[in-house]
Amino acid sequence: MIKIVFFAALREQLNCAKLSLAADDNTKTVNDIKQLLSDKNERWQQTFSNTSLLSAVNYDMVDGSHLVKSGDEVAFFPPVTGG
Amino acid sequence: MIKIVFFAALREQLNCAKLSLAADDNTKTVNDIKQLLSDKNERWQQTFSNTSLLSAVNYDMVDGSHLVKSGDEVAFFPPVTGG
Amino acid sequence: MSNHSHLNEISIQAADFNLADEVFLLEKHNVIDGAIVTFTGRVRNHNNGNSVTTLTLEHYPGMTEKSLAKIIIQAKERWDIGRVKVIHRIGELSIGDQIVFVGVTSKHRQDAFAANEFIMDYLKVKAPFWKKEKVIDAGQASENWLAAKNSDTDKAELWS
Amino acid sequence: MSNHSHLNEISIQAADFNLADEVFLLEKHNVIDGAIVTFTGRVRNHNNGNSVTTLTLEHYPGMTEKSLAKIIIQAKERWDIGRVKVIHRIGELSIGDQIVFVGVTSKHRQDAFAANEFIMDYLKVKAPFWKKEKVIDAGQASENWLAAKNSDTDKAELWS
Repeated sequence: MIKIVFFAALREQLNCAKLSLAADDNTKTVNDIKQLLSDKNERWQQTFSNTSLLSAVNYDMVDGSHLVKSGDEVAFFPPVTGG
Repeated sequence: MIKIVFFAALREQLNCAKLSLAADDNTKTVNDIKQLLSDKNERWQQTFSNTSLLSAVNYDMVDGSHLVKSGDEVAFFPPVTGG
Repeated sequence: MSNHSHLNEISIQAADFNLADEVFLLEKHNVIDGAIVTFTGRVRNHNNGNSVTTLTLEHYPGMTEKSLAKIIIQAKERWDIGRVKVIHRIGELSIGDQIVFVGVTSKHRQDAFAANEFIMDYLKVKAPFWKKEKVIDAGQASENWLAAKNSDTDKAELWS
Repeated sequence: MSNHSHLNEISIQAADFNLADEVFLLEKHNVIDGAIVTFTGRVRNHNNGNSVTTLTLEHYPGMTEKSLAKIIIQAKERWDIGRVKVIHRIGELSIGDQIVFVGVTSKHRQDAFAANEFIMDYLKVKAPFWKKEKVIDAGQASENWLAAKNSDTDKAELWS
């Protein structure tokens, strides 16, 4: 199982804070997961076409080529605006 | 009359906090005044041979070529160490 | 990297903080560090010409603390600093409210200034916080997620 | 340059100061400046390996205020900053005592950081203060005027 979480404007656009993805035998990258999510429907596709989105795996920022394994927590979110 | 003041280690070395100099008709620079003071005696000469001494006229830092006029306050002091 | 060692250095909280209390703790029994630099960020009343009424801060629990701990470790590797404290508030804030505090002590002021600014610059682009503003624009109330600034990304890159 | 306009910005005093009070005044009725940076310098317990017991600060009344006013004007010319406060203590101080405070507010943090560090760097080489330390060196008490540091002169020159 892979846990996927969304934050801020992205969470609102998707109207989804988190979901789970069954881990199968195929090795997946963060980009692969993004593609899977985009394939859900038109809204998800449009939302994930935003190239400025950031991703993190297990609380560390990663890029799209990062490999995801079962038990990981994958996060997608817009550029951060704290401080 | 020109007022001359000394601070910190310089004041202690000279054992003098201030003195007055009669303003005569000769135009004087800060360096001229330094020379006059050096001429007082051995101790003053030695003290003013310290090339790191700073000078101010009327509360503004100046260099040795600054012209001094009657009524001015001339200050000599070591490099500053506040903050 | 142990989270434990950063327990006292990082606080993500809804509650307000008190500058004097934080500085007291940074200076307490600390006579080797002669310099302390603090940064405090507050909610301003204007953004892009519109009147801000409130600001809501969302974050990513867990990642927030981890990212700030990493930033503090990097600061300690780069500069000779003593104690560090980073506080970031979450939830709903009003104009004038404090949002963020960074305090750094050091033997020499240059290290405290640089490390403090570095921590703020990195926090701005690496710590998972997001601001949503309620603004009044020509009499109309609306909610907007703030857009990240390129200038923040550029500034953070200057340190690398 | 009117001294009057700097009356609230500069204080040379024997008395201690309170960081919270100073920050309160810098922020009071000030909702346009989202950033505030403070620097506080305190008496350390060591200098060049010897134990410092007390520090006595001498200054040049009149020139001190004028030089600090000039430094603040230069900072305001270079950066978009809001309010400024500079406090410098004089007289006899003990270990841990506060010596100097610089507070700067601004719309954007970069200006507040830069202006604050600039003011401290210039104060270090242009404001007429002198420190005399009482130190215990191998059991012997002595008084020494502190020597100016070349590093301070070099650092101030980086701004020009």
